[in-house]
Amino acid sequence: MPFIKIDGLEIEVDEDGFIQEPDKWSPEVAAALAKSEDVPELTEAHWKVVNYLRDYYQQFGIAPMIRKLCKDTGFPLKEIYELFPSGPAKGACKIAGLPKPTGCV
Amino acid sequence: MPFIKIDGLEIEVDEDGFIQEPDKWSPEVAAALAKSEDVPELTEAHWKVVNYLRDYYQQFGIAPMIRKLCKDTGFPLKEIYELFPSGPAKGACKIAGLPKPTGCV
Amino acid sequence: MADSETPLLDELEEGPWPSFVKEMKRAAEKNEAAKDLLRQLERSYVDKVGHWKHGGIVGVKGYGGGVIGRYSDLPEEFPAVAEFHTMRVNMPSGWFYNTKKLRELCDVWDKHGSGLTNMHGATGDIILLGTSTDHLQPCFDDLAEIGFDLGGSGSDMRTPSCCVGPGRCEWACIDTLELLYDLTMTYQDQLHRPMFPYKSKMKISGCPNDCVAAVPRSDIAIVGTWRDKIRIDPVEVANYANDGLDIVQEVVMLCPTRCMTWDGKTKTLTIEDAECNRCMHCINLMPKALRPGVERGATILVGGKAPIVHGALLSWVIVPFMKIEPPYTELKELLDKIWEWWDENGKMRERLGELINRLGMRNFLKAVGLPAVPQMVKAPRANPYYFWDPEEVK
Amino acid sequence: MADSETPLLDELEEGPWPSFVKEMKRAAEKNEAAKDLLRQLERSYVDKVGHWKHGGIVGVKGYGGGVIGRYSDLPEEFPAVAEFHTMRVNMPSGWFYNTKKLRELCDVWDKHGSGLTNMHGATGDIILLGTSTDHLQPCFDDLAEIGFDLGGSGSDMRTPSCCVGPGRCEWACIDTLELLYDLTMTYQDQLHRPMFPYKSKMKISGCPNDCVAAVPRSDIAIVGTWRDKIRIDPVEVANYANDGLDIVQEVVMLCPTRCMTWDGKTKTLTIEDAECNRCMHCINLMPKALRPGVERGATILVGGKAPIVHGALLSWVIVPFMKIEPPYTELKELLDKIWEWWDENGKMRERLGELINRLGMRNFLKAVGLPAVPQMVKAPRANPYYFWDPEEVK
Amino acid sequence: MATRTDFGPPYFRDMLPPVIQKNYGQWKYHERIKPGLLVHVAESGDRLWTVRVGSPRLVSTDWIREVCDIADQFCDGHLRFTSRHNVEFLVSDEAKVEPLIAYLQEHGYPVGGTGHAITNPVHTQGWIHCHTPATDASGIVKAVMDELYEYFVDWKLPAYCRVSLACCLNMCGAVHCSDVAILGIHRKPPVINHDVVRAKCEIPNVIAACPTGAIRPDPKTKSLIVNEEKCMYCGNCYTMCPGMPLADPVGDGVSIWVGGKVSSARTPPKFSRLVIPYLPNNPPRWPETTAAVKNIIETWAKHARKHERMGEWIDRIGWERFFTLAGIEFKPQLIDDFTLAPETYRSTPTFKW
Amino acid sequence: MATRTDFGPPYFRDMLPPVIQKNYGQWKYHERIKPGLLVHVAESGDRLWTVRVGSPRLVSTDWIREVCDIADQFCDGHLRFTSRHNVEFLVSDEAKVEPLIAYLQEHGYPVGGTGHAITNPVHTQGWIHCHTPATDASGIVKAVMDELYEYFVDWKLPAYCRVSLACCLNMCGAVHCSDVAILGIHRKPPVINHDVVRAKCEIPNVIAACPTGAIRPDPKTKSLIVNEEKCMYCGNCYTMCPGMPLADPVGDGVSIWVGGKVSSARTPPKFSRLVIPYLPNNPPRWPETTAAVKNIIETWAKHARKHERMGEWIDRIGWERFFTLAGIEFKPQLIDDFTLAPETYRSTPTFKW
Ligand code: SRM
Ligand code: SRM
Ligand code: SRM
Ligand code: SRM
Ligand code: SF4
Ligand code: SF4
Ligand code: SF4
Ligand code: SF4
Ligand code: SF4
Ligand code: SF4
Ligand code: SF4
Ligand code: SF4
Repeated sequence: MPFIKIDGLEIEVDEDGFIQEPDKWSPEVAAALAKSEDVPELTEAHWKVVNYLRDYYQQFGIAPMIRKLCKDTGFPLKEIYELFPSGPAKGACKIAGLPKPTGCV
Repeated sequence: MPFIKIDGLEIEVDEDGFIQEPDKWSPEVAAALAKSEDVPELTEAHWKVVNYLRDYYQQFGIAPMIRKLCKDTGFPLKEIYELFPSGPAKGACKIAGLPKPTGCV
Repeated sequence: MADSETPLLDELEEGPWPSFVKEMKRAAEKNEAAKDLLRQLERSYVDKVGHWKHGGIVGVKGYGGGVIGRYSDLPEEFPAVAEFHTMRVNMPSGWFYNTKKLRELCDVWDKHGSGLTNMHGATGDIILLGTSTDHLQPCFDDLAEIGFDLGGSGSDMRTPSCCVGPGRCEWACIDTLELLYDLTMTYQDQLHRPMFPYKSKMKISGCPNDCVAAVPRSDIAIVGTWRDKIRIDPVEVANYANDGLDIVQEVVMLCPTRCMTWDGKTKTLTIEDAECNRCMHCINLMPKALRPGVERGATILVGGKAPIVHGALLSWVIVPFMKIEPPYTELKELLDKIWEWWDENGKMRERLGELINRLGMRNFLKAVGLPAVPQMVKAPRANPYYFWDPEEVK
Repeated sequence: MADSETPLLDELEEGPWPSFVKEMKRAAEKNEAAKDLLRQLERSYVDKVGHWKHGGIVGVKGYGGGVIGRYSDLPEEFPAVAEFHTMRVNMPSGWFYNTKKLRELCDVWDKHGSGLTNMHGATGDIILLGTSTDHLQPCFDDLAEIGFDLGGSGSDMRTPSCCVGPGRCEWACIDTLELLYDLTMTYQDQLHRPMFPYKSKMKISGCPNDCVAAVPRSDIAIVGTWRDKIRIDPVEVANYANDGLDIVQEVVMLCPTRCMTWDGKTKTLTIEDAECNRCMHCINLMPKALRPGVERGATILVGGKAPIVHGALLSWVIVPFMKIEPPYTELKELLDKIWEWWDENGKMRERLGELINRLGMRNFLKAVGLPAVPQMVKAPRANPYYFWDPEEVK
Repeated sequence: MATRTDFGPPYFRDMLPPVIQKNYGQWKYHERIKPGLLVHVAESGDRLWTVRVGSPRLVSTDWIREVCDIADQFCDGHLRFTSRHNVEFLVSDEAKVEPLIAYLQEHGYPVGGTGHAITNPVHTQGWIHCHTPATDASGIVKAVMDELYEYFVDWKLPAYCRVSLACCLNMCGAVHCSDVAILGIHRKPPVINHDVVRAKCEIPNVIAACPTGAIRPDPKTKSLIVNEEKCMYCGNCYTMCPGMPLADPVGDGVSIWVGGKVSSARTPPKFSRLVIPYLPNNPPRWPETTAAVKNIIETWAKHARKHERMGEWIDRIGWERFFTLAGIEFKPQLIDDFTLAPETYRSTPTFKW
Repeated sequence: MATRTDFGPPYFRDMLPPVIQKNYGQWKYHERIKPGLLVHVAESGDRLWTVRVGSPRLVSTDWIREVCDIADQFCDGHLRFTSRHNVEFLVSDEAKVEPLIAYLQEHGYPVGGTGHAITNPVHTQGWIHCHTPATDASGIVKAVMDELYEYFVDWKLPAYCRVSLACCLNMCGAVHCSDVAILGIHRKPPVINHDVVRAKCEIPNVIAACPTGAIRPDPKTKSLIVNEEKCMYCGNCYTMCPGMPLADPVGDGVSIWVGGKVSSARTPPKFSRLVIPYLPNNPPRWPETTAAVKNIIETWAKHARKHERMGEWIDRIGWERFFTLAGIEFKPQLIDDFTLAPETYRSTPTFKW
């Protein structure tokens, strides 16, 4: 299994770079993951999305549907892609430490 | 609305003789209702059925299905009719103070 | 007429079709309840709603069904129908009567009830329409005296019925009348003392014409059929043709399997017997010339019902062919197994067909011990969601 | 051969049908990944299970789909396919190519991937089979250079497809190729950035022969048809008859509406146009003699899909006839409304057809503003469970 | 005195006329001599004439006695009723056949209902005796049959035509497989009386009774809540619970269904299908309903081929065409949205205009 | 450097040969000259010959280049692929038609697949690239087509016959409407890895994914429980959650479905229906599967009338008869028990033995 390193800590990620132990997520981990997703810096806007995703996941045990994400954060999908070039699933969810979205590809 | 009288107390029943206020049921009421159902006396066997019905109703909010009644009380249907000549629905449920069985007639 | 109490209903005395209003008035002449029934009905015609209270549970000793309790919701206005229960009386097989029995029945009913009846109810019973609670037991006792017992109501086996069958029909492949009587007698307990999850209906037709509507209207339908081939009298076939029956257009072209050929020159009809599905159409058109085969029995179908709760169902073939001969052991064993499974698994108010749908036909067939055969289906499944017994998967 | 690494697969080089094993070997000669793919497949042939890990989510910048991530579950044994993602590349309308474009594509793929492809995937894309994560973006960039963009994957509009249509077929009632291109360009966002509850497929066929399987395989099927009558060239009809076509048996008798008559003497075919349902059968058999009418457009059907989750569905008529002409405004407005309703109401992984079933066709029709017409149904409802707008009930 | 129970119905064999006793199960063929008159011929050569007459079904004991008088006079005291409530006089003496028919016609008994005719509508209680009706039964049947009388007493139709009526969705008239069905419907959700619900209803059973899951418990009132958007007024909750009536003079009325059949002759049994979702209750003669039924039957009679039942005819021409020919407007309610709905949607661009 | 996005596929008009450019939308009629060869005639009189060849679909870039060479030589560099993965060489010069065909045949390209033939099976990834397969795709297709080759290159069938394959219930091969479909199936419930479920799965989505409601949360393990009695191995839970694999060498295999169609010619589209619920995975040539498919097709070819598709033939003769003629044993699994099951049950005593 590959790892990412943050402050000497090694965090296991899968081949796609999703962290394997959700408990180990931290803002620092997010920052580290961000780099792999072409997000050089996590701005306030990024955090809004990331926090929303985490809250939602905490509450419902699933990631929100995209439409909901856009509605609730106020970012149109276009902007989400500007923030996270690899998109909400591969980009934002990964940075937010959510499980890898499955299902329909 | 018709009434039945027990110890001076008047208890409202509907046309079919089912008591209208379930809270007013008491063993005495049962005995009074029994008479209208050709049950001269409530024996232990009768009480077994009556109590079973009341417990079941308390727990589930419905009367048990007949098969269940027979199984759980150990009385074959034949005997239930011997105990309550007008049968489990019209006889036993009435005496037990349950709501009038509805539905399929 | 200006001062009639029932101006709206009076209009229904007119017209060529026999009038139920006339009948009600006839009964009303002798009977107060019939009179109040008429008046209350007029009231419904004005209000456009019924005037009976919800429910009603009354009966006779030793029986859990057979009487439908009914109370007017306007008892002050129509006191004679304040209580107006109907009794469902089990009719004889095939609705055959002699006038003596019928007159006895009328006498009992005039004594205890409104004098109004339905000949018959939609399930088949004699419906004695309207009596009071205190007349129920005496009425029953008097009926018993003349040999009439009650039919079914509530969560029991309902009064089964059958077509006229061998009594008057040349196509009866089973003895519908005798079978009906036998089953009715065998299952008196199931008929009179409700113990199922819901009602269970049984109807018996002597052939696929299904003159008693068994397939759509009964949980258990027994429909006569044959297994060998249609018997042809070639001379009579030719006679029909000569008498103007257009055999090609009216028979051959309407045969669903197109298994017939007609040679116009020799006036010969040929049936490719293996392809005939025994739909009766050709026999229906030429009763003198064609007849069902001689190896006779019945197809058993289950699950038919009206729409409550999960939608109407037609009944479904579960036994393509069963010999039906006294003492009907095979049939009765099957009935017992079906009811047992339903009674054990059915939810409150869940008809047999609905239970089969909920638990799956495969579970039903396994429980009652019937093999899967293509005759059971119009077509195999189109979805890939099927099960395997872990045993089968090594 | 004794020392072949792939004895089982080798057997599939034999036989007349072109062999994919040969193709794999060809690629394997130049490419390690192709070689390991072959070896891993052989392993599957021995083990009788696949050897790919679950899932995989990789992609290129700005896109939410178009790449299917895949990792071997035996990366030590088959290191060259440890990462083996496929790219779905949007094909041109009607799968038309010139050799120049195809060669360019091959060059890009030899540079970045395994050299193996599917021409085409079941949805219609060019499938570039197998590359590693770090090649994805460069490969995309090189594809962009030669004008190939990615197709759909995930919960988006999937790459739509269409039949050859006016490119080569005389029956095309709509310009399938141009419409496909226009819609693909209009809905790039929906194609590349998943935002729906689940996938949404669209297919376009030029006539009811449905050569692109739009009705069973797409959430939104656009199928060409006409509203006036079949054009008949009587001379050519007679020619077909003379050339041995049995017009009665092969045409008239197979016409589903039986709206044709054939006069064998005059060799005249007549169609009762109002009864023709435009099934194409007669036209199919006599393309020189019969042609679709001239008032052309499309029937729109929705809801088709494979069995996951609630069972397979064929798509259903919602617009019997719509003119289909650039700029396709009416059609696009409808598509927008459909997606809007689905996106707003659909649960996660609920296809359009399943949502319509859950919320009711009536709600769907109301939401997208379409009137109920008999053309939408095979038959009206058989159950009495229907709704009324409180407004309608005074 | 213990009551005798479970002795069953009278044994039918005691009711059979001698000619049937003798030829029981030995019938060879029959002929339809004219409307209302059949003759069955036994292997033995014996013949049995049957004269069928329509009955209002809701009859007085006097009517039964009257019918008995006739049977005594012409049939040695033997008669039967049919599965559709007609009376059949069983005549074994050919000489009595015509006099019987003459007598019956003279006394207003409709002789007919056999063969390609409309026979007696199976129907139900309606306002006469039931607690859940959305319309009356006997009244509509009378009004309709007055209108269709000629089709009962004469052979003017291409095939069998079964008209049935049920006054609510329970469908006691088993209208679900009739050529033409008249069905009473409600159009308003139940009006809940919470006191009654609390005191008299088995709440879990009421909830389970709702086909669409529109009912849920209300912990606050200890009663129930109906999601009116999901309620399609089936009345099943009312059956289970007196606290949920839905009868209403404005909401209630009649719907029309066509194309069902029971027999397996030619084609398997078919369900009837909704073609008119609502017509008002308009007693005493329900003119809208009678007109609709007549129109449908006459449209069929005009266009169908011989032996082609309503549903068979429609299957041949297509439902689209039925609506044009019958001049009936297609309404959104006709599109199914219950559990098997997708089976009714059209999955092909082939249809008629 | 910002990447260019959303520029779309190459514009098809740039790909069309001149004869199509000129006669676009102006085709008048076509003729099927012989298997694999069509000619389309335009209003202008221009003609376009199409030569169709089968492809293994899973091809190397070298194969594509080879095909391009051929197109350069005979078609001025123009070709297309079909909706069923065949290659079509588009020839505008009549003189080149026969040489092209000769060349193709010589080089092992199967020329055919038009008209009343078996064409290329639509199929899927299988063990080549997918994570959910219950069988392989390309291997079975190759084995089956070797067996059916003569029906591709020749006209020996009564009508069109579409064979398709999908390696799992997702049915990417869209086999649900094929004359003959080969479908990979699992037969064992998922084996749950609770750690994976906990760490990687969106539990509510997994539960919702199960068509039969067989999955429920397990508060104890914070994972899931599968009610194995309700599981029919659809694999949908695995799609949602890597912790629930169900592939198994013994459990997995192939099922056979028949009678579907897509076109609306004569009859509307039909679903394929299960006739053989399980055949073992027997690589590399799946002999049981190839034999079953061949038997079904040849039985149909022998008995069907001209222009009668598999499903149309079966509708005419009845499914009972199909099983006798094809000599296939009827298994309990063939009886539907999913949501629309009642629509498949027989509601009439009429059937064949
Ligand atoms: C009297 C009769 C109508 C008639 O005028 O003929 C009748 C009357 C009633 N039926 Fe019925 N049913 C009658 C034959 C039928 C039939 C027809 C048949 O048996 O062939 C059906 C359709 C077939 C079937 O059973 O599915 C029928 C399907 C129902 C249903 C719906 C059952 C279902 O599963 O869909 C109900 C509702 C219920 O059981 O709660 C019902 C309920 C009722 C109740 C008891 C009303 C109720 O909800 O409590 C009616 C009592 C009316 C009254 O006050 O007298 N009745 N009922 C018929 C019985 C007479 C007889 O015994 O001969
Ligand atoms: C590549 C392709 C098969 C092929 O070899 O051609 C394919 C491959 C997959 N399909 Fe598919 N589907 C492909 C066409 C289809 C089709 C056919 C069509 O589009 O006409 C269908 C049936 C039509 C439909 O969509 O209903 C189809 C119905 C599914 C389904 C079931 C969807 C349903 O609603 O029933 C799934 C399951 C899912 O989405 O989770 C699925 C899922 C998948 C996944 C992503 C596996 C998964 O569960 O994650 C497969 C990825 C394989 C891989 O690793 O490469 N695929 N899939 C096809 C796409 C190629 C292309 O873009 O051209
Ligand atoms: C008397 C009765 C049976 C009984 O036990 O009471 C009966 C008696 C006969 N039926 Fe029937 N059928 C009777 C109800 C039915 C029913 C049930 C129903 O309507 O509810 C059906 C199914 C109707 C349906 O499909 O919807 C029925 C469908 C048939 C058929 C098939 C007709 C068809 O083409 O679909 C035949 C055959 C024929 O007449 O060609 C038939 C034939 C016959 C024959 C000719 C049988 C015979 O050889 O004696 C009898 C005289 C028919 C006639 O009316 O001309 N009988 N018959 C019933 C009379 C009802 C009535 O008073 O009108
Ligand atoms: C090239 C292609 C369209 C494309 O854009 O790629 C195509 C081309 C033609 N189809 Fe098709 N069909 C094509 C896939 C289909 C499909 C889709 C499928 O199989 O997945 C269907 C639906 C199949 C089904 O019903 O299951 C299809 C059903 C038809 C039919 C109706 C056949 C029937 O009787 O049911 C016709 C009419 C006919 O041939 O009589 C037809 C007719 C034609 C004609 C004659 C149209 C024309 O005038 O040019 C073309 C040559 C047919 C031939 O093969 O002899 N085409 N055709 C597809 C070739 C696939 C292949 O390589 O084999
Ligand atoms: S069902 Fe058959 S046997 Fe019975 S009366 Fe009708 S036609 Fe005769
Ligand atoms: S009984 Fe029906 S299927 Fe058999 S030959 Fe006669 S018409 Fe045809
Ligand atoms: S769908 Fe119709 S228009 Fe398109 S290629 Fe097929 S036959 Fe031609
Ligand atoms: S297109 Fe079909 S329905 Fe119309 S005439 Fe031709 S065969 Fe008949
Ligand atoms: S149909 Fe409804 S209203 Fe009529 S009798 Fe039956 S239950 Fe009562
Ligand atoms: S009337 Fe029917 S649908 Fe409405 S709440 Fe009652 S049971 Fe439910
Ligand atoms: S059918 Fe199943 S196994 Fe085959 S490619 Fe599609 S998803 Fe994968
Ligand atoms: S395999 Fe399918 S049926 Fe079985 S548990 Fe998973 S989702 Fe449910």
